[in-house]
Amino acid sequence: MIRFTLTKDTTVFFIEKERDVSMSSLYQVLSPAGELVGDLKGQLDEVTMIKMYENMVLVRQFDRKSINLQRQGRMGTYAPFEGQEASQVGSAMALTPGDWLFPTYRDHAAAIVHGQSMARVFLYWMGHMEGSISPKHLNIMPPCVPIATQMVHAVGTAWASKLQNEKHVSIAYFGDGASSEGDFHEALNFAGVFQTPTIFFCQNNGFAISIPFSQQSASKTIAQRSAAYDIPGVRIDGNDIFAVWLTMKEAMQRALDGKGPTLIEAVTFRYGAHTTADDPKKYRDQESLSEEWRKERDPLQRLRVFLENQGLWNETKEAELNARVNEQIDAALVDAESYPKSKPEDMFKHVYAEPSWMATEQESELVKPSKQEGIPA
Amino acid sequence: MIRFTLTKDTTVFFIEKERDVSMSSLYQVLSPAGELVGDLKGQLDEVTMIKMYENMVLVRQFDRKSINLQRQGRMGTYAPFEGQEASQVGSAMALTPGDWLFPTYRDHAAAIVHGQSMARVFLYWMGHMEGSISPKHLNIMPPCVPIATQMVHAVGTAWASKLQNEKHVSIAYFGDGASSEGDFHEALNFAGVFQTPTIFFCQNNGFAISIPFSQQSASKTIAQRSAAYDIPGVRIDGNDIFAVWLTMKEAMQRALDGKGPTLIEAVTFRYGAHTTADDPKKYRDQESLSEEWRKERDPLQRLRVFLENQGLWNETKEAELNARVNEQIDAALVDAESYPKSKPEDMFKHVYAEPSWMATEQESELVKPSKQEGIPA
Amino acid sequence: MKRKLTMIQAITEAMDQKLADDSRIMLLGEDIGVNGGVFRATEDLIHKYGPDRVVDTPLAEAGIIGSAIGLAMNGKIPVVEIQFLAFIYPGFEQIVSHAARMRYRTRGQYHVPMVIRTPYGAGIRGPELHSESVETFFAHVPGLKVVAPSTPYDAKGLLIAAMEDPDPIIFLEPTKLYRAFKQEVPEEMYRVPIGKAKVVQEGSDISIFAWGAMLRVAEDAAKQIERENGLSCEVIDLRTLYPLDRDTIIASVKKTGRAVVVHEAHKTAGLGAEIISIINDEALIYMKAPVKRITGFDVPVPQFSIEDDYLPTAERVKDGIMETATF
Amino acid sequence: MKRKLTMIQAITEAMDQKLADDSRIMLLGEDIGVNGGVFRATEDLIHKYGPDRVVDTPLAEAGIIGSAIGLAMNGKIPVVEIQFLAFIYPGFEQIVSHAARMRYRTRGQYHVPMVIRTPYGAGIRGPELHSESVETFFAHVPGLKVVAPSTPYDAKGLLIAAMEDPDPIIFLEPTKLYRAFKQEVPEEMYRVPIGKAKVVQEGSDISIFAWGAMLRVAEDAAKQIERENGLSCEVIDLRTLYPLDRDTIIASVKKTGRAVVVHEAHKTAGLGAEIISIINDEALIYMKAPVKRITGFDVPVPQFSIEDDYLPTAERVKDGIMETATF
Ligand SMILES: Cc1ncc(C[n+]2csc(CCOP(=O)(O)OP(=O)(O)O)c2C)c(N)n1
Ligand SMILES: Cc1ncc(C[n+]2csc(CCOP(=O)(O)OP(=O)(O)O)c2C)c(N)n1
Ligand SMILES: [Mg+2]
Ligand SMILES: [Mg+2]
Repeated sequence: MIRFTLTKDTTVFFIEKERDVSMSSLYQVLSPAGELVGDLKGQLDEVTMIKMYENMVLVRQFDRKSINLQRQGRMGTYAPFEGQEASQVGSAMALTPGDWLFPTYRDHAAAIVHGQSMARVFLYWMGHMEGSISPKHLNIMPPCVPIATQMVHAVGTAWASKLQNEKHVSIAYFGDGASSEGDFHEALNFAGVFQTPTIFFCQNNGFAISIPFSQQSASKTIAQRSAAYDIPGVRIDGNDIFAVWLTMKEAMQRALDGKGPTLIEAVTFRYGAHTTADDPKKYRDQESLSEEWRKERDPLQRLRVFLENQGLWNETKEAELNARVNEQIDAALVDAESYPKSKPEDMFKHVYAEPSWMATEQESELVKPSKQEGIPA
Repeated sequence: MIRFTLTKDTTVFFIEKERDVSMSSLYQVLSPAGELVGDLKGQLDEVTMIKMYENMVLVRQFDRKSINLQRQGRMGTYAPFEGQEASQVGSAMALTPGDWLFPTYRDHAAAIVHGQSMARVFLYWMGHMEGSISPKHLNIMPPCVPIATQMVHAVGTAWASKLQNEKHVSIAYFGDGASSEGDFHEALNFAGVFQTPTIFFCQNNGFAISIPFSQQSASKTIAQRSAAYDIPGVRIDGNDIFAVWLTMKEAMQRALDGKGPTLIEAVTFRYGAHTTADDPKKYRDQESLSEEWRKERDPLQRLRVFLENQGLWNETKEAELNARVNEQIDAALVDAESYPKSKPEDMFKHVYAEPSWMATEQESELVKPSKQEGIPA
Repeated sequence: MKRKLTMIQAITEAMDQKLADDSRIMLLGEDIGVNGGVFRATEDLIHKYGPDRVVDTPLAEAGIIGSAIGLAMNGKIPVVEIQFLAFIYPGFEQIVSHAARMRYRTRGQYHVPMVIRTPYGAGIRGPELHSESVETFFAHVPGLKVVAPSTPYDAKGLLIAAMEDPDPIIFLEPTKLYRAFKQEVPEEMYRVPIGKAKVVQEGSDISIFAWGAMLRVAEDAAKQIERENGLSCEVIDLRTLYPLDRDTIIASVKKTGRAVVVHEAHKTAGLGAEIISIINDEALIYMKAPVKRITGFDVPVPQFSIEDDYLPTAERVKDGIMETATF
Repeated sequence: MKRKLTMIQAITEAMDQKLADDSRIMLLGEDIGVNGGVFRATEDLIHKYGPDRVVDTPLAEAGIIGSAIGLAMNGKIPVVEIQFLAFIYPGFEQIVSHAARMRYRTRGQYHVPMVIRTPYGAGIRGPELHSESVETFFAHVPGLKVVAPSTPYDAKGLLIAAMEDPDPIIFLEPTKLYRAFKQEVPEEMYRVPIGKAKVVQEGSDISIFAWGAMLRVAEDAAKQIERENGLSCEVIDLRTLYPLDRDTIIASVKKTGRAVVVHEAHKTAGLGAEIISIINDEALIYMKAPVKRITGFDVPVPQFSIEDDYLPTAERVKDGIMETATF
């Protein structure tokens, strides 16, 4: 419960007296045990539920594959998202093709589900110059590296959609750590003022690299910050894909109805390292924490139990699915590894619409004419 | 009253349903009619009350004098504060000498009351190189020009005070417009995390140059943002010097007790232009707005009525006071105008502790040796 | 009858005409709406085009520039006003890490057609941080273009060209020249090409490179020197600071063999250094003397009572010319 | 038995010793506490000195740098770690408009003894924006000093000197060299003076100026050239980038008459231009050839699969040397 005291005789009125920040206070529809504890509002059909599960399995396998590829030296540093599948898959599945998606370096599950090719994502992590291209007719932005900076872009694209009467939302993914940056504040404030159809989707995975949220802010939640801008905010179970999807749909509807932005805090956890260059054992009780989340709140597990109970899923389907996604991932990897390598000259392209004289000249400095060139063939 | 709905069945819980943002909801002790409507908590004695009035008269005259000096070309562009005297004087009078004061370009009333010499303030607005020096044993920082940036400094100095076990607070003055900058957010969040003895003193004068607060944010108040950081916040009548002073004392006590920062939103109004280069008629109904505030909520007026009713003030005292402050201001102006002018060479000083070769050399480029130098005397 | 405008009027007209011409153009900034901008560059435009196209924003430069990036990627052409150059810093990350790189990162799929206009430079008795001239910060960022007009005519033509350019442009307006003089400015829309310097005055003995408010100082010095010493100065207004117009620079020094660069930015790592280096690269053997830099000093721009001593003067430029000429 | 350390170890030791030596020293940054920093520069220091002196901050660079300014003004000596150079931009305003100017504005009454350490440069297969080399941004700001070591020995000595310096210092650590090699490093505290370049190798035919990770590239090229072409190269590590050690630069080119500058920053408005200009100012008549710049290109640092092609190589430096030598 949230309460503020407001009296005339003590001057301080905005002190918060109590706030329930326990897991049980999160908006939840599907419990960790796979039971329906909330209302589906007649919106979630079986086909979608099965697709949710399939997508989560796909991206989890993709993630694990990527870690392996990095270990084998076939990819650069990689940022895994295992544990956050419900948040990313559920939110991305709520989108429609014309929406604008602003991922961070950890949101390729969302990008893939929205239509990014896995081969492209591999290329990105292989350091390829063409790793950030969006599929045509979709607006999947390059993964954003400088923390929180994409949040204001998602205000801008949404604002343009609104001005152009296009019925699209923009969604900015960001982390708990990102909520400390000034850009977080400026983005939410702008979105509030211009009532842009922007969804600020925070995956609060509890850590910004090594920093737990308790050290990131004295505030207990991120959702409560929506009140600072008089925009709606919500704190949900980010491992419950139904809650994520339903919340997104509601936020999207509000956005498209001209009622402006929403801040969603999806409480979740990354099971593994911040990136493959990180060692989580240095800063947290990695084993027990990770095990606790895996065992007690895993997003895939609870949906599988639910689907099985509904008679919508079984061992055979699971085996088939696993085979299928592995095949898809392998095919994507073949595509990525057989994709023409970036050439040194590529760096001189697309700096400007028309290359400057510097680029033209420097390109020739790089690509030296063959020493043989004077010798007639 | 502030209420949030929180239900399990609608996902959105942090939507605010109602908030009383009327004047009457502000914390107030001395009403515009000069009546005591709140508790003085046994803290405000008559001597202090009289001093408050005297200070407000002093700075109001100083402000008017400055505008005149600017018109006469004896000063550069000047930022007046008339209307905001209770906020600045009341807050500064609550401070003790070891506290750190971070003013903006509009907070010279606070600086003067805390001990800055009026001559120094004149020098600042005359573009003198020595206009930003603090009196010894006080920590009055140079007026901060880039909006909101001083707020994080006040976190740092307060943090150092805390680490060094010095019982001092740091106060950052800022405006309603400043609350939109990222630095506002980072400062409040840092102060919350490190529980620094910082007081964030916002003078919400309703406008950032031409932009009314209603266009600055979808939020109705600035004080409500304290909830985003789980720090105390308060919205007060910034034209009521008793409310300002008592709120400050409470915030200071909390800070010195190790209970961290406070956000104070003092609701007030600037009667005149943003600066002498500004024309408020361009963007607001200057006459009626200004008249309304002057007539109905003037900070000097209400205190004078109160003091007169208490038998602490009368016409004679008023006349004496006016004569005295004008004398003081005139003396300060003489000091400022007879102060040695900045010399071109001054710009090469204090860039580093030890001048770089560039400065040394360039200084000689500026201060050309006399053309006569080759000629023996 | 020819019509004369100040630079600020020319700038307003450029925006006015493009707003009318291209519905994608949007202006954003602090106090640019009803107030018409602190220098009145956007005077009345909100009344003509409405608050959706001339937008008073909250006081937050990262928010302004960052949301403008989003607007630009989604079909708009934002023209941002930053109140004074030093107040661009909160948006620096957005400019350097995003605006300048979006085309590159997406291999041309998305780009950021955006103009950031901002007054710059000293000499108007402004308070602290109202007088900076830090064009270097932007001329070191591949993906940006940097433009600085010195006349009303060029201001209008360059600003129109900037608003039609597909890449992000930092458009630096010399505060001191906003109302310093009037010049004939055609009523119709015209473009002054970005990337081209202008030979303001031909000459044979020495080349003087300048831009923005320093152009007039350079011209002054050149006139005096011609009168007093009979030296023929070629005065060149660079106009675009990134990418620099190397051909014009080199053609001039090959003719004169001597050069002075005048800028109000700090000397160290100012653009004077890049101009010297271009000459070093391409025309060293033509040079009869070191290129002389007459610049702002390596100190923070001082408070306004002595800001004129910080700025290059015709006197200092003349000394530089003579030093070079008599080397 | 002589002790050898990597650069990162030398940096850790410098901080460790100063933390022990001066109770005013405080470290601040993201993940520098229990995690020991993403490069482990602050490994274990939180355990030795506690969380009040080795502070894990929220993820907000303006907050970090801005509060460090306040700490510095009130008796502390903050040593800030920014995780990668490009992530300093959110704090750019705090550095340029405040840290660099506090002494100046208060006429020496307040000053900001602060060190901002940050890894910089390319070559470690980092993701986007982990490879920038934008020292120009800081070398154009009077009031700052900019330092960039190239060896473990210098890293320790320069960092200790920086922590004892009364003015704000941007301390650029070449990421690529953190663990590239070990070098003998004395156990005791020592200082390497800020503002002094180092002649790494004397020579008579050509001067090569470099810093950070480019120093090794320059040395490599010099060795190969001596072997292959018999040219004697003088290799100079500038170490301090602002203010530059003009005397050492000039003394060298007066001797050799030829010079090459190597840096990984973009060419235009890179510090190579300033070095050329200093030579132009002071030693032009000694020069037998244009000074050659071998630098990063005028493009955003590319994704890592081709970052090595962006960086100057010994091969490119050798070409530059030969071009200069045969001019
Ligand atoms: C401006 C900026 N500062 C620092 C970094 C380095 N960095 C990369 S990820 C990260 C932590 C982000 O935490 P959070 O926002 O919670 O997202 P998560 O990684 O948990 O998904 C940091 C500090 C950065 N990329 N950008
Ligand atoms: C970073 C920055 N952006 C813009 C400005 C220009 N500017 C000076 S005062 C001001 C309005 C400030 O409004 P507010 O914070 O409400 O303070 P007030 O002037 O009302 O006291 C603006 C936009 C600035 N000084 N710094
Ligand atoms: Mg996180
Ligand atoms: Mg205001």
